Amino acid sequence: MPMQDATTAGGAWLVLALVVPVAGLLLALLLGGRGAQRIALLALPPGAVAVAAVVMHLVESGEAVVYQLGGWPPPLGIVLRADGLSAAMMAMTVVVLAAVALYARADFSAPSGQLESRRPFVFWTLLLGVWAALLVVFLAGDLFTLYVALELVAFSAVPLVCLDGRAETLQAALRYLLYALAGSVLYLVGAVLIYGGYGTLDIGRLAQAARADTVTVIAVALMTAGLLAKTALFPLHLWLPPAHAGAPAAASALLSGLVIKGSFFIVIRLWLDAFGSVMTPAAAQLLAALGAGAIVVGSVVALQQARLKLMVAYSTVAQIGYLFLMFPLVLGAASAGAAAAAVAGGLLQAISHATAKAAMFMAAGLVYAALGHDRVADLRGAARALPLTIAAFALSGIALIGLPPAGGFLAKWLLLTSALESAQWWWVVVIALGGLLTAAYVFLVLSKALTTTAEPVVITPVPRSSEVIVLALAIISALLGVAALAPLDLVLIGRAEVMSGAR
Amino acid sequence: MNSATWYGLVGAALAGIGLYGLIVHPHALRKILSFNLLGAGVFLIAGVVARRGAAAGLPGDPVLQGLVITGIIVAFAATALAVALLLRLAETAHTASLAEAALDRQREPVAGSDPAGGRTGSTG
Amino acid sequence: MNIVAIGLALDLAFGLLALAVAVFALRARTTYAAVVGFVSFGVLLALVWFRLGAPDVALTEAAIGGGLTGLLMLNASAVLRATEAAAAAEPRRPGVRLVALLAAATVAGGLAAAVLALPSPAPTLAPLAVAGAPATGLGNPVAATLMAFRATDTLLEMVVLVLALVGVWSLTRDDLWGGRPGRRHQADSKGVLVFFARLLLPVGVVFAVFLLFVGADQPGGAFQGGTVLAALWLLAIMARLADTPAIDQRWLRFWLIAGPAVFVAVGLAGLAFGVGFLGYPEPWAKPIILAVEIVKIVSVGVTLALLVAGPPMRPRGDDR
Amino acid sequence: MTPLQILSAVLIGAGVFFFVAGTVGLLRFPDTLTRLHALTKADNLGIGLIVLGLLPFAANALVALKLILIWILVLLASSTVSQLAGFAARREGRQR
Amino acid sequence: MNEFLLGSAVLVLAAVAAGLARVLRGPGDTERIMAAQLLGTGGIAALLLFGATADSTSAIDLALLLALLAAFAAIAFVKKGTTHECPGDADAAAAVAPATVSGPAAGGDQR
Repeated sequence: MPMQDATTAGGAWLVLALVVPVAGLLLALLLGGRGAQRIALLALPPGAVAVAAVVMHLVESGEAVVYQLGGWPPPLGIVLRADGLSAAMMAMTVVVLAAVALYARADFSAPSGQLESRRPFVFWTLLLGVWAALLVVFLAGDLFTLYVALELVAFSAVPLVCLDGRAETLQAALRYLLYALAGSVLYLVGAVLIYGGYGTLDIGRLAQAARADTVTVIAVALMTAGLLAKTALFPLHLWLPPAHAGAPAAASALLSGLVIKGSFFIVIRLWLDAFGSVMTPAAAQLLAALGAGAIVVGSVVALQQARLKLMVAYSTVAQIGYLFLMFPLVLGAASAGAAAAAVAGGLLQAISHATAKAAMFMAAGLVYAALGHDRVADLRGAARALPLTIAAFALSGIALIGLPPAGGFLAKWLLLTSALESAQWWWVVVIALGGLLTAAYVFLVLSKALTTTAEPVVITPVPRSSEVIVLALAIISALLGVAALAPLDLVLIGRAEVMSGAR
Repeated sequence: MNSATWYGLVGAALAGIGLYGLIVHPHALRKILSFNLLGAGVFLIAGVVARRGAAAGLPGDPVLQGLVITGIIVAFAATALAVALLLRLAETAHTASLAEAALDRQREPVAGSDPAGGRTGSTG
Repeated sequence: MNIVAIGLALDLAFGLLALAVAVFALRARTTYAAVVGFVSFGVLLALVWFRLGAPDVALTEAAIGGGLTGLLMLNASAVLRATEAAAAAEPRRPGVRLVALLAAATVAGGLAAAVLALPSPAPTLAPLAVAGAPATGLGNPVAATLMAFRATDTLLEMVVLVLALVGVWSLTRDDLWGGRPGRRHQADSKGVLVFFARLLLPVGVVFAVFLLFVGADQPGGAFQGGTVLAALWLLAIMARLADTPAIDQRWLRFWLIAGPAVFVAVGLAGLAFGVGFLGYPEPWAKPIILAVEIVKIVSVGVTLALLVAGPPMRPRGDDR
Repeated sequence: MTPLQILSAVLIGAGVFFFVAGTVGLLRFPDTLTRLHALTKADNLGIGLIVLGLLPFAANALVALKLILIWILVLLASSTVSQLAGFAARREGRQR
Repeated sequence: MNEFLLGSAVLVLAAVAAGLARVLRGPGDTERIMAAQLLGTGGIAALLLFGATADSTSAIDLALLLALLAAFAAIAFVKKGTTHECPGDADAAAAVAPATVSGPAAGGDQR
């Protein structure tokens, strides 16, 4: 079956979806001052419209939306390509970005009367950078474009870690950058070897030509290793907790919610799309075993944290593990239905974690701002003082644990059924254990926060609007399970040809 | 063995040398330098792959050569960002080490310092 | 001795030299010595790229690896001298060394195996690129790759540069935002350096422009030319013939974004006029590409130079 | 071989000789300033003689111009660097 | 003739490669600078000789670029490597700080 790489109806929307944040970033830099914030907020509606248009075209045609850049067909040229996975991730990105941007207005508004100040300018510019970078990740149909996208992600994310300039955060940022750079170089050399083996970097063409030869195996191994370092999958997770916990809350939400999903998404492209036909279930078991290690180690260490933000960061380490459970379930699936369920489950887990973790980090930031500390042991009375924020924390906790009707529940349900169907019962144990451990640290926080104290807790007031936004995002994450019933089909649009070309 | 293959092996060795230095060197500037050696090895392998694709009267595959140019410039930008981070770290904490213990050794006691970071962090 | 044999001997020697210098840069006692080794390594690599039939890459590597990266690292190693003793005194961790050795050996071994296993005849896009180049009006297929076949990658790369610069700037203190990057240089107006800079600047600018225009049909182009411009600007700054601009200057911001912005503008125009995003209507392809390249060379030059100059370190008023 | 080629060969050979001599000096001479002296011989004379030897083969005037420009640039660079390095070496010595 | 030109290039490169031992041995940073400078010049010579064998203008252009930047790198060595000031400035030399930077914050000490 020939690969679709001509421009389809609605293809131009892919370009526009990408141009909005890129143009916003350039304008923000040019105008500076208060302009950066205004442009970031103004860019969100048109960006959302472009993404919505892509989703509509996708649903309407039932096929991937493709745009051939410059009119040069692959392998010489490159295409933008949106399938169901990219559409779902793009939609999630815009939602989380909007929530973070609205929340960050309180922390990063440029003081009036000053020409331009550092923190707001950098934050809003890099927010647009993260946006642009992730859209390239989700839309790129070429392994080298994905490399440039990885660098865009890293350069947008790293300075966010050390916005406040403390030594700890500078060190965390530098460590993060070095991990990220090593990761992208390993990815790049893998891509180069693929080029040497196949003469193309186009994912669709690779899916049809894939062979299980020496070059391919080594190249994919190197690329995967690089991507895992960037995604912070156990045991390459050491850079993540200090970086994500040390950043300002709005930045942490971007980093934990969105940024790590970028490199994860490329793992999906590599393992399920480009080389899905030659990947063995045994290799996927190894990947998922690392995921299981992440779930156990991350959760146990999270339980021991005295600081709320560090606990939330270690929770990210654990939740990343879940994302990798999908690979053996897809590649070792007994039926097409089981494979589809596993893909949908993995993707839903990514989306659910993005919304829940962004809400949780922002809630933790509000707690810190109100109480002046984030020591878990001293959270007594917080629920009475900050009812909306603690409610948001609880709801996002429910999403992480995977209780119905949260998206996390549906994600784990899909993964569980897929695991049972393909008789990989050991992943059932891991999923259940992880859920219990997550419940343990979420309840640890909530039980402290819900304890009443004799005298009222003195707090610094936080903006009510911030609390409402965080709660709204948390509600989304907690209700994602209901809303996600329909999009399950969306996820599979445009993937049939990639996956059948694969199988 | 022809020249291209030989340079490919050199590139592989360079990548190994760079990765080793990146992991073991305690001084962050040496880590950054090692990253550049790693990058050089990787680009060299790309050059070899391009050279093997010599055809149509060209001495190498121009598409891959173009990608290498992009890669070299991106790697330079990465180096500049890393160096700037390192200089700021050294200015703030008087260390160029990535070990967390190095901060404690160098730190003068600062009243009210806040290791976890808050909603907005403590701005100077 | 025939030419092929001499060439092979040369390649063997280049490879061994590059490895020796790399090992030296890894093991040198002082960081400064390691950096000097690294700069020599850059020159060697440029020669290797030439031997590999990639003169475009050789120009890039010579300008970046031997020039800008060297300056950046030398600067840093001088500033960081005082931190070296502490780093050297850190306890050695044999476990880490073992892991590093295993990782490095695995990666190097894997790469070597992959290089030896690459298929023959090698797949290549050279014929397609040669066939496609005339439609772009460019005789240099590498330039056609960067400006036409994969123009979107190039656009994104320009965005990467801009983002990296924002990241570098973000590392200043709050009160110095809007100030001038880098420390103030001192140079005697009648000194050797100033004399040298005055002579070199015009020659260098001409050469950069030459690289830009020749790049359409021969090795060269806006990236290489822009790197040369960046180096020259930095030289002028070191000789105090110029100073770094305050980072909130409007003209500076304009030139920083001009390169990627003109790409986006041309892309959107293509979209509007039906030739597609970053597609060029055939008779005008070359003039459009050349116009983009002219903007790009300035943009690249300004961005790269400021990446080397670092975050603002002096208030805006600190000029002469 | 034509007389011109022989002349070229002699000039290039002499250039190579100065490179070798410069290296030997750099390796064997006793102190920094004498080593600097040896280095400038390689830079100035080595390149100069090789450029002279290659000039007759220049395909066109532009190439010839570039060859001469390269020589001038190297001369300029080496004299600047040797001055600066000399100052630096003297100061380094004073502090030792 | 081509054999002669290539052979000459090999000899020049062999010579400057031997000079690289200075980079490794030192003892002073000035020696390292000189060896690096010599490598640059040798590389230029070799490129010119290659260019003559292959009649390649790109070799000459590359040599021109190296010639332009060889000095640039060496100035960076001298200016940044040994002191904070430009050593060519006689008046500044008297008041110059010791060669080793005293504090790690030296990068910002001018502000």
